[in-house]
Amino acid sequence: MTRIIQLVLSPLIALVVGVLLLGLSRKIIARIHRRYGPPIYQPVIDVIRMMSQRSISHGSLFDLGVVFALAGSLVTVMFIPLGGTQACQPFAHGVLCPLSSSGGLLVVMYLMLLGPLGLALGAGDSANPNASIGVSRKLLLALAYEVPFLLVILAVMSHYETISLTEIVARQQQAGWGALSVPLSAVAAFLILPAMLGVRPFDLVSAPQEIASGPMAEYGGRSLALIKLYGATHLFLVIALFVDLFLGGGVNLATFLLKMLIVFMAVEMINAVLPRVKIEDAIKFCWKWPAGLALLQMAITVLSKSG
Amino acid sequence: MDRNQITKWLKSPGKMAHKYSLHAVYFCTGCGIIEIPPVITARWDAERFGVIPVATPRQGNLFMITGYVSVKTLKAIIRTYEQMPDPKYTVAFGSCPINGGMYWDSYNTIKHLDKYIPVDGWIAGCMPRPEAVFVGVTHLWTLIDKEMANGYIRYKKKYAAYRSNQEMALGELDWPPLYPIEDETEEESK
Amino acid sequence: MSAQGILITAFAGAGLSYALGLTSARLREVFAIVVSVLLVCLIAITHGQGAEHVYYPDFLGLDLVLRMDALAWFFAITVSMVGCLSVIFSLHYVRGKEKENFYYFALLLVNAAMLGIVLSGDLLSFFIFWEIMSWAAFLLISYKRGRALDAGLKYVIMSILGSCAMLLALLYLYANYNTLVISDLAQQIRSAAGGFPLWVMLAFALGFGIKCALIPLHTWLPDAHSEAPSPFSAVLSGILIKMGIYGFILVMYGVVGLKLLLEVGAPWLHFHTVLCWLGAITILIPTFIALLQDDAKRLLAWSSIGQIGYIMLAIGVATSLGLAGALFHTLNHAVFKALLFLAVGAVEYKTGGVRDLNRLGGLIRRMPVTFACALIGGLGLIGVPLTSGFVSKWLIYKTLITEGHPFLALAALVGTWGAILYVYKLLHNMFLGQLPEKYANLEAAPFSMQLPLMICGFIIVLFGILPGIPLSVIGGIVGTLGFEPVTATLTGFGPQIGPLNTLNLCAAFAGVLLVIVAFRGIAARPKPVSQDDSYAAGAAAPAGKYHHTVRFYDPLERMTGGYLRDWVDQFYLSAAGKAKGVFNGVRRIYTGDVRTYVMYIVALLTFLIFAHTAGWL
Amino acid sequence: MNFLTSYIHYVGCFALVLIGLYVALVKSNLIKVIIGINLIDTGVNLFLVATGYLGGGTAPIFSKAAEQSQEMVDPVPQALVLTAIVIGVSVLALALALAIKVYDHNGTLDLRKLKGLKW
Amino acid sequence: MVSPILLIAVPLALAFLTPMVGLASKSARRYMPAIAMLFNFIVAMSLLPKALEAPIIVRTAGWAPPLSIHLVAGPLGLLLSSLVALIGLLVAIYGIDYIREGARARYDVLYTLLLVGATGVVLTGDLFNLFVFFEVLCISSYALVAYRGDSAGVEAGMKYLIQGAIGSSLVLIGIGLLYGTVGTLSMADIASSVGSVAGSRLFISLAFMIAGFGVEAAIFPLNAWLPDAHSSAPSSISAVLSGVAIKAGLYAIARVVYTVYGASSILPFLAVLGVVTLLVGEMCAFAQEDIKRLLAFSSIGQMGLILFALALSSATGISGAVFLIISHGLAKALLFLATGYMIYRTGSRDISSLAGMGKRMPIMSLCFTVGAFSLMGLPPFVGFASKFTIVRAVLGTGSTFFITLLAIGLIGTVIEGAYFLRIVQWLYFKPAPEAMPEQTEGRAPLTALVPVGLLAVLIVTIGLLPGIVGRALGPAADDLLDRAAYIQHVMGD
Repeated sequence: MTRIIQLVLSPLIALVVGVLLLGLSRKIIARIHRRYGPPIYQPVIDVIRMMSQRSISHGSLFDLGVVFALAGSLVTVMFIPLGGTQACQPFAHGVLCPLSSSGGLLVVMYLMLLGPLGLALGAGDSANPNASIGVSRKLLLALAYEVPFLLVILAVMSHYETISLTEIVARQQQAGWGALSVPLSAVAAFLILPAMLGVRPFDLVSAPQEIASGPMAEYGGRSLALIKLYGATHLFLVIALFVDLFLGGGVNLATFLLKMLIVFMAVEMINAVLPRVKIEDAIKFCWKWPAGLALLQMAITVLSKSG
Repeated sequence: MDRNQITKWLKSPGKMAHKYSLHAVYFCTGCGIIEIPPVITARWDAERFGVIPVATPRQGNLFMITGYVSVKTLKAIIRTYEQMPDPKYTVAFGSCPINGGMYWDSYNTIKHLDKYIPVDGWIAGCMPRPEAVFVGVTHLWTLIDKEMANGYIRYKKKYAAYRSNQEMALGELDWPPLYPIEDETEEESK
Repeated sequence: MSAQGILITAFAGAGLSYALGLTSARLREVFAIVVSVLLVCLIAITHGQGAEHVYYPDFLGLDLVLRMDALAWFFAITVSMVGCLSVIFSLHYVRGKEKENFYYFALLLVNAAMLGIVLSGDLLSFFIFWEIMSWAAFLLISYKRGRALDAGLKYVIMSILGSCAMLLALLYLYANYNTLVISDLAQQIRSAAGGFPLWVMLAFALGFGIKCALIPLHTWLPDAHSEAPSPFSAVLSGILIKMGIYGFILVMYGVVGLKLLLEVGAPWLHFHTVLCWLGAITILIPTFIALLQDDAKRLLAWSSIGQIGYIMLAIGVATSLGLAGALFHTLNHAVFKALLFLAVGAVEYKTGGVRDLNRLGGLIRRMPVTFACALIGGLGLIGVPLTSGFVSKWLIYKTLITEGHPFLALAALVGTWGAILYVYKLLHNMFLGQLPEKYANLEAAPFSMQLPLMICGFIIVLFGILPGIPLSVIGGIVGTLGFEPVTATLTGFGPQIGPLNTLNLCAAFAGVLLVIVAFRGIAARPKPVSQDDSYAAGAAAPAGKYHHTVRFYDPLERMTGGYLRDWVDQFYLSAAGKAKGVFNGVRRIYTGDVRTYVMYIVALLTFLIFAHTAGWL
Repeated sequence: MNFLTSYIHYVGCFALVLIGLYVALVKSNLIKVIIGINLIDTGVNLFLVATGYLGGGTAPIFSKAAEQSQEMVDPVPQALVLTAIVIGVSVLALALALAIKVYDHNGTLDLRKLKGLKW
Repeated sequence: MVSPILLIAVPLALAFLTPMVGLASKSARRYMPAIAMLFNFIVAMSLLPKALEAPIIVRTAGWAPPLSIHLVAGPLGLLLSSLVALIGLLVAIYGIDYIREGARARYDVLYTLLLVGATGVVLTGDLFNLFVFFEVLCISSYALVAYRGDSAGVEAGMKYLIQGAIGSSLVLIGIGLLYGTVGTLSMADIASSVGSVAGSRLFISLAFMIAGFGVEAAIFPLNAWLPDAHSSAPSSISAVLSGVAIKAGLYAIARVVYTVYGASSILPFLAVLGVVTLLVGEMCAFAQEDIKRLLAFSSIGQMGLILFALALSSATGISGAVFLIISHGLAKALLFLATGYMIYRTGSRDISSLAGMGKRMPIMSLCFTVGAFSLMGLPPFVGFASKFTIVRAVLGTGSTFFITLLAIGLIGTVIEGAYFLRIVQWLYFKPAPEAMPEQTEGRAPLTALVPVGLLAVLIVTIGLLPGIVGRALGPAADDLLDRAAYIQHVMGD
């Protein structure tokens, strides 16, 4: 029974927290801009408004793509521990991670891909050049940040010698945060967080002024609402993964969310002040600094393991 | 949020959401667009009311025509309007779309925009200042509350008339009709 | 049914289909399908049998042996299945073209020869079938003429080179152990003391590496795969290059054995380590080259090389999970690459031979089934969860990480992200976007073309959700090859191998999907619009091509295109050009002047006498 | 000198062979080359006869002279030479016939110009 | 009991009878070579089983071997003479309709004589007799090459004659030197006494003989005549020249080196020479545009491989060499014969003129493909079995020297694959040029299809069942390798 509760709870938390984070993001940016800003629940209103509009459809894949994207990211959430340890047991399994026994970090990595892919397929079906260009940028950006991201993940997995995310979290809570044992990886991961989230300076995928919001160019109404929710879930997912990998997860949900909030704030600071880069520059940046740092860390890890 | 508001939200969430989430498609035709940046940036900050610009008509529900409408831009205005999902609200901005304004005798300017697309609200002025825009938006809220901002329904119902007006101004249109134009005789027989 | 019966059916089927084709085209088609389906059935019912028997005593003093065991069965069923699908697909594809008879004969012959390879119990018959496969494939690659001829020649020259190396290696084994029967050979090699010569392994690796297109021996593949008729491209990419994989597994684990293998090579650089790194390179470079291709089949061809890299990497790492992953990925790649090639073939068939990704688009509206299947195949290729490709790649990553090869794992993972890019490009440029006007009235591909696609798609999803079905077979094979058997549950792996439960994943996914669809149902049904009704800044979208396909990954191309030329191929081509020059130069010794010739005679005589007086002879 | 005098027949016939080879190698006229070949042939024939020659031997025929003599010349090389001469003559005849044909076709016997077939 | 001497006597008689038959009936004359070869084939095949057990020695005039001229119909000799008869028979059938121009009567005579010469070379046990038969073979082939009387033929014949005549002279010098040393001409007798006489004289005589026979055997620097002669001769002549005549030269070398001298010191040199010949032949063939010239160079290459295998001095190696002699004989004859009518059809010898031949002459093209595949050594054709045997023999020796040579030589096989498969592509995968003049006389008659088809069937059959030939190979190899046995058989006890 707790399992079913977890199964329902976990995506729900992701959705709610994600949407609120989106609102918070707008608020923070507004405040940095010295504006009042919208209410923090503004994204909820937006979603309701979009749901009440009648969208158009370019074909069944156009509609289904976003459904897959949202479903993929929600399922991914179920594989991510959202706080809790053996010591403090909010749930029967110790952690709020309903599918922890069904797959580890490798599954998470692959599932995280369903979102962009679903969105890309749907956008591709819209026959809009802005959408195709946006998708092309999105995929290239993914390629750009995946190289350091994979290096980071591999370094973490090699360091803890496991592919299970819950185990990584547990080990951190015993022996200190990942940010301390694999510091360069943590730095690298933080550097690519904006790219993974698609925020400035890496918001070139959905650049509204340039390519009319890219993949979303043709989306409106309920499909756009789903994309909004997908964005919220994805935001939650990426930050949660960072917290799990480097900040030792959370003793319980509250600390977990607190850590998430801090990471999120840091990312939003960057988001608020930086301009947009070109895709070439994004690739160059990702393959130079974060990848270099992560590679260094991985080499250190491998050498220390073998030595 | 007072109780009244909550009741309204529960009763018709869609309507309320539309009110407070006006995603605007700014059609930057004329000088009116100069007034938009102050509206959406730090000085007046339209975002606190949920009004933000969007990139494509597919994503918006508020259509703002900011200035005079030439024959050439009319085509694009109609196209953009038709691409917006229902429900959608049109606000014409400045005096030019209302009656031609200072271009009242131009051969190439559309004098009455509402002959071609339905317009829910007018913001008078040449140019209307940002305060006027906010007044316009709050006025639109009232209209939405009273279900009077129903231009999109009008457009659907009287599509044949709008279409013929459009064709009169632009000649043969190179896109198919948005709604089926039913034969009047058929309608009568029904 | 013994292995012998299967082979007789296969070869006789090839011959008879040619004979029948002389009388009636329809009869030949029916017969070809019957034979291929029959082969699948025959092999299927031999599951679990283990037999080894001499079918040709005393061929040049050697006994030719057929063998049926788990490994052979696994490859045989893959071969026969993909072969069968490609024959079914061929029905419409070649109908009305010339040389149909020849086409069916060669196709069935290649399939028969491949069955022969996997069912061979000794290396000589292995080699014989290997050669038959090589030349029959050459004939089929050349089938489409034009550029296909050069592709065919390139293929066959490299193939012969590989065969020569293999011949040397296997006869070296014979000279030392006096037998070529695999089981005896394995016995004797394992009992023999001392190391195993590196060059024999290298020679075998040359032969197998050329066939399975390991970098730097890959250059025949992009040409051959893209120029061959599509059903045969499916066979080529799906199973023919897997024969190289089979050869590697057979020689490395079936003959030499794990224990000895780990000692082959220098102490600081083992043979299998080199293989691993070659595999990693084979993943990375071709994947990025595939991104930049504009020809659909060429893109898939490069992708095939990349996927071979995964398999080689997994074989080279020499762990039980790795081998299981390699075998599973072999099966998966056979299925999804066959699917993708056939899908491209269907498009090519309907559009009159257009494979250029820049000239297609929007075909999802006209060929939805083909697209759906291609999508599944593409997802499988990427390794998206709930497709079979995920489980095999998971196994490979898992073993790489736990064995402490994070850099190899990095290559594999980056290759996957590259795969997303080219799969998306392929699907998008062909099926998504705007439908060109000239294809507005295109009909869907005939059922005989859709059926193989659907079967492949079904297999991919089935094995993705219930990977235990193939893994039960593969686990047993891994056990017979000297590894610890891999025990898998029906839906994944228990905690001792690693947490993976695809059924849970599937259920969760389905549940979430249902909830979302229900949630989506609150809103009004969307209004279908035509493809021309697209945002174009207020203007009407132009009726011509509107969406973006040309140089889809242009930024990356500008950044990396300079480095991603096929240097190896250029090197080979220039070497071939040089060799041609040398050949032309050599024949100048025949000057046409008879006095020079007389001089040669005198010179030889003088040399002989001189050499004798000098004491050389 | 002793070598020369005792092996004068061998020296002679090998000189013939070498002259023939020289002609065949150097001369560009087809007829001269044929003559060269014939010289080689003759040299070889001489050589064969010389191998069987014994100083002071008689003809290898069972005659009175032979019975009286201590040694007979070896008859076998002579038989060989007879055959070889026949062969040589037939080759020569064929060569000359072909030379005529060559001249018919090419209007020349110059081997330097006779390079229709090469490479 | 038939005697092996019939193999020489009867065709010889028939050859000289041919003009007389021609007086009676011109059409009957055309069948004379075929009849002669049919007879030879039957006799050779009937003798073969017995010869496999022990060589059949035929003594002329009832004298004992050292004194008399004798025939030694050993396993090797009879096997090769069967091959000669078989190829001779099939080519003779082919020639019935193929030869259309020139002096028909002389063709039949010369053709029969050529084959008599070849049969004699492989059967004789006497060194000088070997030379005589060799000359019979050579002279008739000079004449046959120039037989058409066209410019190229005459030129090729002339060049062939000059080189051949010099080669023959060298052989004769060699024989003379040898005779001067050991005083006998019977090969067995020489063999038994060679051991006692050592030294340079012996070697120099060997050098002369290798250089002399090497001209006919087309060893590397001596083979310049071959591409000219094979490409200029009528295709039927090319077929026997390639299939039979050059093999006779090689047989002579092998016999002299192994049986007469037992000279194992020269074998590595021969192996190197073989590999060089192989490479040069294949390289030149690759660069050819003329189909017959290409086939001729390919013959050179194959001869190199055979020589290499012969030089291995192991039973398997020589079996492989003999096997390759057989398989190459069959395949090359097939290729030349098939090419003959293709050339008639197009009127050109350019490879590019073969475009679309698969459609116009399907059977010929198919057989050509079979022959080409066999030559490349692709299974399941006979070429594979022979090449496989050779490679096995090389690795069986375990000598790094030979294995390295083989590895180099295999490059030749790759080149061979390249150009043959290119031709196959021309045959099948290039469209026939438009408006090609259809020459009706180019249609292959039954007399052409039967031999070509038969050769193709033989190639496949022996390829699938190498045991048919394989049984004879072992004794044939022993025949060459086992000097003592040879001497014992011939000389008696």
